[in-house]
Amino acid sequence: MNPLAYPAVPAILGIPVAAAVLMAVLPGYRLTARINVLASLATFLSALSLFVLNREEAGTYVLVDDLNVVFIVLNTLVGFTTSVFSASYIAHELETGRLTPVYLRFYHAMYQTLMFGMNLALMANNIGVMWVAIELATLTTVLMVGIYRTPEALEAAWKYFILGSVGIALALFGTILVYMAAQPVVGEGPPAMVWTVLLKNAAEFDPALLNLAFVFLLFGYGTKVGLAPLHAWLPDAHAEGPTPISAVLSGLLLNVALYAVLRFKMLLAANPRAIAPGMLMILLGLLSLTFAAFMLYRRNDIKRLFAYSSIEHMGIITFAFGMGGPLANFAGLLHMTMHSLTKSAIFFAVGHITQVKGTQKIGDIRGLTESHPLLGWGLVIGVIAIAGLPPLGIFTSEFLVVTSTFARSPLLAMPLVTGILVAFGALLLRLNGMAFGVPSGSKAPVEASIVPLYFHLALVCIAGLYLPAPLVAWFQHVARLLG
Amino acid sequence: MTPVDIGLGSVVLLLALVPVGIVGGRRAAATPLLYTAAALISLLALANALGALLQAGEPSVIVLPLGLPWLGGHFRLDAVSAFFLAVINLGGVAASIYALGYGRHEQAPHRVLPFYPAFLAAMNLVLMADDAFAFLLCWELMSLASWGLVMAHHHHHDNARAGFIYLMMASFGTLSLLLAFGLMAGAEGDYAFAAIRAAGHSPGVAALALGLALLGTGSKAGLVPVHVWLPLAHPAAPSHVSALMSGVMTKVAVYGFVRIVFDLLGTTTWWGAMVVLALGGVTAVMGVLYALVQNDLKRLLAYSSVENVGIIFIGLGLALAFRTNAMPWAAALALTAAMLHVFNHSLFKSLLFFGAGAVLTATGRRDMEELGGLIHRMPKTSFAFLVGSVAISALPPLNGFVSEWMTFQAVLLSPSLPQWGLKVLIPAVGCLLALAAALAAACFVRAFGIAFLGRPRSQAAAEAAEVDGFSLAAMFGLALLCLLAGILPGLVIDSLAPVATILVHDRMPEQLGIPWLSIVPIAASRSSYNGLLVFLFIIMSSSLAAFVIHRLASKAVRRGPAWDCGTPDADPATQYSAGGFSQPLRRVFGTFVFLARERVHMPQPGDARPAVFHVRLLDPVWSAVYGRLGRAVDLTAGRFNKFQTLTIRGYLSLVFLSLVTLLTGLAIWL
Amino acid sequence: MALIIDLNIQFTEMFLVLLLSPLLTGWVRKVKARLLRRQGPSVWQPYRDLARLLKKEVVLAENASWLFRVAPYLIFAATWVAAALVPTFATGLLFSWCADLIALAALVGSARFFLALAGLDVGTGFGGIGSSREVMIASLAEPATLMIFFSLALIAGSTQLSTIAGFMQTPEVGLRVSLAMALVAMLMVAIAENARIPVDNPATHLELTMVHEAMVLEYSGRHLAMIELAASLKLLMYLSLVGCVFVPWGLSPVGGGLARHLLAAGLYVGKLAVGGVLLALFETSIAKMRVFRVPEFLGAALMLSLLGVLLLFVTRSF
Amino acid sequence: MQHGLNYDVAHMLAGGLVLVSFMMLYQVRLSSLLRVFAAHAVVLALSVAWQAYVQGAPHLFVTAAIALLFKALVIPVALNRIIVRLGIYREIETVFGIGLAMLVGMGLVALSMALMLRVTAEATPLAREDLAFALSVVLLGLMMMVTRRNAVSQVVAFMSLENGLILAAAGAQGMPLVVEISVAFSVLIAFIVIGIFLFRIRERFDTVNVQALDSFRGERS
Repeated sequence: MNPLAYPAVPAILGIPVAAAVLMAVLPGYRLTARINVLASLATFLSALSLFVLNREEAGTYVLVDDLNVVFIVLNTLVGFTTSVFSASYIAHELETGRLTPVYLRFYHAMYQTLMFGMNLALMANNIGVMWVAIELATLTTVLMVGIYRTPEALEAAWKYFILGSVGIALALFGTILVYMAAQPVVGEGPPAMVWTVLLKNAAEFDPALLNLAFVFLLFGYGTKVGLAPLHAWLPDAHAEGPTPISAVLSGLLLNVALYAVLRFKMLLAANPRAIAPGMLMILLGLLSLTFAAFMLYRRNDIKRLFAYSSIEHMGIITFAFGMGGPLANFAGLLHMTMHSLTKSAIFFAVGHITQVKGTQKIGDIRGLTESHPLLGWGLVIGVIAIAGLPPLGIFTSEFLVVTSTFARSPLLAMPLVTGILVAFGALLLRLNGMAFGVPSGSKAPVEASIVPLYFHLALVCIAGLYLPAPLVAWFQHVARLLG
Repeated sequence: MTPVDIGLGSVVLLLALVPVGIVGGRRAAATPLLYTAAALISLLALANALGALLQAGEPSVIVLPLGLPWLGGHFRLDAVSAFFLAVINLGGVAASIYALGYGRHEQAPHRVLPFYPAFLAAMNLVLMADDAFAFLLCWELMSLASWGLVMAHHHHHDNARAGFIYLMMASFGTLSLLLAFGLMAGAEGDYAFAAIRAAGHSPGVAALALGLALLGTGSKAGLVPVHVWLPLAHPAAPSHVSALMSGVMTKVAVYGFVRIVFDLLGTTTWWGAMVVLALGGVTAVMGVLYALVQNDLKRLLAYSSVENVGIIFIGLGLALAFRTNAMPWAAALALTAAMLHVFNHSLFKSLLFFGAGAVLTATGRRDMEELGGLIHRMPKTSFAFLVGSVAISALPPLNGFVSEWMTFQAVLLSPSLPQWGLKVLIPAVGCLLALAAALAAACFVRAFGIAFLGRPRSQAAAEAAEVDGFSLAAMFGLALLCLLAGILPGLVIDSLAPVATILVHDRMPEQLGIPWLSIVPIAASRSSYNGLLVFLFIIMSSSLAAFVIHRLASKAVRRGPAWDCGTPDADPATQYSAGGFSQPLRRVFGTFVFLARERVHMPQPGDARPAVFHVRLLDPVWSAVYGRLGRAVDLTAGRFNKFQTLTIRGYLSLVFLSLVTLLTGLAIWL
Repeated sequence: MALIIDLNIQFTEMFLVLLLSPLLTGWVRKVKARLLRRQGPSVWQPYRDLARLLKKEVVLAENASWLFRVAPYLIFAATWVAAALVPTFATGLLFSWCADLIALAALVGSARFFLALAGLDVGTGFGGIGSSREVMIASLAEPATLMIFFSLALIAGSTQLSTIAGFMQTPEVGLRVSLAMALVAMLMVAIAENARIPVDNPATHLELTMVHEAMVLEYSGRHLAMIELAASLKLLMYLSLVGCVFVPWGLSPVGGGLARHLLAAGLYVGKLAVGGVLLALFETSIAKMRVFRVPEFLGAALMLSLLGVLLLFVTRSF
Repeated sequence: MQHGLNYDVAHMLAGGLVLVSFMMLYQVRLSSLLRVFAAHAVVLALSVAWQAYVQGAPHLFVTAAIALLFKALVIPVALNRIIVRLGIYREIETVFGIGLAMLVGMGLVALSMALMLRVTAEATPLAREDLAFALSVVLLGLMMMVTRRNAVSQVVAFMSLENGLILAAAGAQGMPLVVEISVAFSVLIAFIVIGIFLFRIRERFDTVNVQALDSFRGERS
């Protein structure tokens, strides 16, 4: 059999579904956790094969192109590492009795469903399918956020659900508007929702309708991205759910939502008469950045702290895409990738830290580098990375964003730089307290695998120093597409 | 193998020591092993740098596949880099040798050893970087590595705070530099230094870039008002690292400024030079005034670094002023003076920090109020520290004087400048420089006099013992260099010629050919100085006097109790204290510089309570800028924090309102 | 041959200042005493004092360090070298190029540095009080000195003392506000530097007012002699400096004959005598000020000298 | 002529939906709110059915049927049970006065008209009107969510918002079936999840007042 005939796309979508069904049925958490890891690995490997395989022509529903292929790989990669982390994390939760085996089964099934939803959203060639997939992913995470059934968790899930639903509705309205814009040109029926067709004909669409559609899409999917006035669900959902879910939320789901926004931004970019969506994204980006930066200061829950940091970074990324141009788009793409890897790594560390210390309160966590050097330094490196210090990857992207912005419009660079600095101050302040000083709490060794944590950090570090040329070429290509 | 290859090779070797430090950090054998290796590698890099500087051939270039394909990975070694590399690695060699002894007393070697070689490597890298990305990457790496070292003794709350402020300011500086580079590279910028150099910059861009570069590099060098982290962070690190941070890392910052402003920026305006000059002058005086009122020996030294950075920046500002006005020979003088001071300061500041470290090792104290009388217990350390003190006080015949003298010579050229602003400002800055020099002498009389002379003020000081041979070797090596650089400055000046040629397109006249090894910056009739002869004269006339008197008059000595106007008191508390010593100066300058307030509580006669004397000193920069900034951030954070506790309905209203606003906007705009 | 003559002149000057300095001190004391209607000691008394001190044994405090013993010689040497570099009766000294005005100020600073350290060495309260006040005074006097030198250097286009002295004799100089300011400032600084009234009192041992004397309180014997000699030298140096810069007439130029030199030397002694009288007059007509008035006094000198520098640009643009 | 009639009826029905939305805005009692919501769903069903007829798209009839069955009957009945069981059917729970709410609602309708009519100049008049009304319904629904304090009424408001979406989807000519399915799908899921939540919330709080939930808001520092 020709190895190039490996059905990668069906595998990427099918494996999670199959695994989800299987795990919903099977008892025993050890087994399901392993299946979870295996399924994630298989999905990841299938995704990797996308690089090697000849790509199929874009279908009506599924598409693999330059824009999404790396996102798919990233998605499945982080999905895989998180599943490894999750296995050790969940074992501890079971021991402490926060979760029962039944819920665990549910948790694993939902995990794979979530992976399916995100993969589908990334690969969808139909804006309707994309919408459905993102909603599916959202709903599964809602359920997982509420899985601890504490009042706080329920409240967080409720909040997430309500705000998410409104987002769903707005995004749908935007999708309908896009169809409306496409319909006179492409004609009625399914083709008017097929992404590739839309892009090809975007130049002839009614620009005004497209503009309006974009506003709704930006608000709809922007809610999922966690942009500032729409962000409210994000910190609580991160803080109250299981930590692997926080990692996936921050590392992947936000990216997927932003990916959707980018797709539509490309449509607008392809239409010469449409408004440049840049200013809107810049505005929301800066708002998110500034807002999150100041919110970081009063945080005393470690997971909420990093959730706000995710908002901050989503702000930076949105800002970069809003600036547009090959350099800023490149930086935005790079930042997205690096942020996923870094933030999930941080949540891996945070998960173990909260388990070891038995608290999520920042004030009660001290001297980690002394009591748990590997975790502590992992956290330090993670925070340093997320703060945009070299030699880690985010430095490169922030370098590009800031320099290119300042050269083009100095006035916009000022709030950007201020926001970055303010956020850095808050993170460093908290890090200082947590990682250094006289240790507090348990000094028991960690019974956890720190491999995913350091694997991510190593990737980020390597990317900060050296990016393989094909990857760079790909980023550049996509950056040009994004206009 | 070109010099840059060897330079990068030594960096790789240093980086290879990092894993050794991580793995073997807690083992006793790791400390000597690592420091020996670091010393040897630094020596190699030093030799390489000196070779490159003296040969003064074409710059060697290498492009590594780092960063992004069009960004990063350029490294280059020209004379400017070579000079600074020499300074850095000289400091590295000295610090490593010193640490062979000092490092044995380290309580947390696993927190020092991994960062130390990384710090050295990063500083080397900054100097060789040849594009904005590589430069900033290495720059931040340097900050991070030194931050790790500052945080080595993290149990002290003060150190943690110092680390926080340090890294904040470092990030601030990096962001400023980021903006500067962004500005210089342009919108679709090419970040390679070669491209930036080639691109012409409009005056506005150049002025803005100059300001940003000043902020960015100044915040690392310790320029007022972005100096606040320095006196906190430098003393917090282990002493050999303090020496590196103060003596060497500030020079990397100077390099950054020089590279950006003189090399990359090309043209600058004359009022840009005024800003540099004014900041330099203020920094010099403020720094030394702060130093004068410190009781912590290491913090005093750190503040003194601020002062010296100010002096260097005065030199650079002068060079900038002259260069703008097409007076390259004068610019060469000013720049060479600044570079010479860079070199000199790295020598004596490292030496002094080593001395302070030795005192710390021997007594466990940094507070001068608990020291005293160490000249008896630690004669060798005391001697070395004395040499450093004389040198830093800019007294002939040691090296500190030479560079300040040359700076003064450059100041005296100001009448030839066409701009009135500069004409008036430069003598005023000269006055500040003179004031700083005088105050520095006062400061080091106090430092040496209180810590080493007199009688011990604590048990620990009374029982101090001389430190080990490695530490002494490092100190005496540097002391010797201070003397040599002081009496043979022509050597250093001549080797600085290629640096000046690159930066201001002219050089100082050749000095080595001048009889008696004098230095003549411009013309013999104008000014000249001969450190060697001054040294010889002083040595000869004092020995002659001593000899004649001992021979012809008397040499009898009798030891007796101190006279003290007939009322000697055995209590060491009757000596002048560090606080008391600086009281007159504090009174003179303190009331407006530090907003100093003294409060004396004197009990009534018959009341047995002790009298209480309380001095409150405020850093005006801190309270005026950073305190307010902190409060503003805190206040804003508090305001914003309300958004964390809205109801779901509240959040929905936010969504709703922003959507409606946007739609309204769209309706109006369409 | 020329070298030998130059060398001769240089060494003559060196020893001339060394020999003359106690005389000047004695002269000032004598004049002061006469002005106070006292007989006063002989003008040669300082020589006798020195000789007696030199012969006496040294009584060292128990915890005096080596620095305490070395300092007097260093102080003396630095001051002597500085004094030897000031043209007294002839310009074009052989070694004048090895240190200029700035170096001169710094050499004086070196001497003071060691003196202040010596004051702290024994660890007595008085030593500390002296050192502390001395550095306070110096920290203002030194920049003032440098500013004065700046004015001179800017006017003459050189920091070389010989060149300046030569330039001051030319008619180009003219009458300048800056020079007048520099002169006044110079006098103020000289008074402070030499621990004269009203800044300090060389004759007092009243604990709370002394500065210089407090520092050297622990010294005895030959060490004290060295310090006393250095103090005399310093006074002489400042007077010579004022003489050669502000009243340079009569200085013999390079290559002048023996007669010319002798005439100049005579004139020099005359200048010193006049200077001594003026100093004594000033000292007797003014009261010592409180220590914390001193900064104001010196601050005024500093401002005056800085103003002098700045006014240079107004009166004559270069 | 035929076209004119099509247009008029569609216009009337869509306008009716907006009107019912206003009526919902006017309600202060939960039980009456539910009744009005049922009417809302009925109007929607009619509107969608008319579109199906006009466009000749039989699959839209399915959507209409779903709307009628599900939203006009099942859900109001279920919710009614809940509020009866919880005893909150008389609750007055608006944030600001009815009059003001109506006024703002007017403004929103005006906004969506202004926006949509200008934006969709190239679309068929039918679609234009439909879309404009749909946007009005969506915005009104959103506003209702914001101005109601009670969880049940928020759910109702949300569903009215979805009704607006369906109206828009139906109005878009030839929009593939995918969308209807997804809408139904999402409504289904939404309802189930909300049901679960309400159940759990009731289990813990004995009230569905969102404010009670708010007391557990994250952290308060």
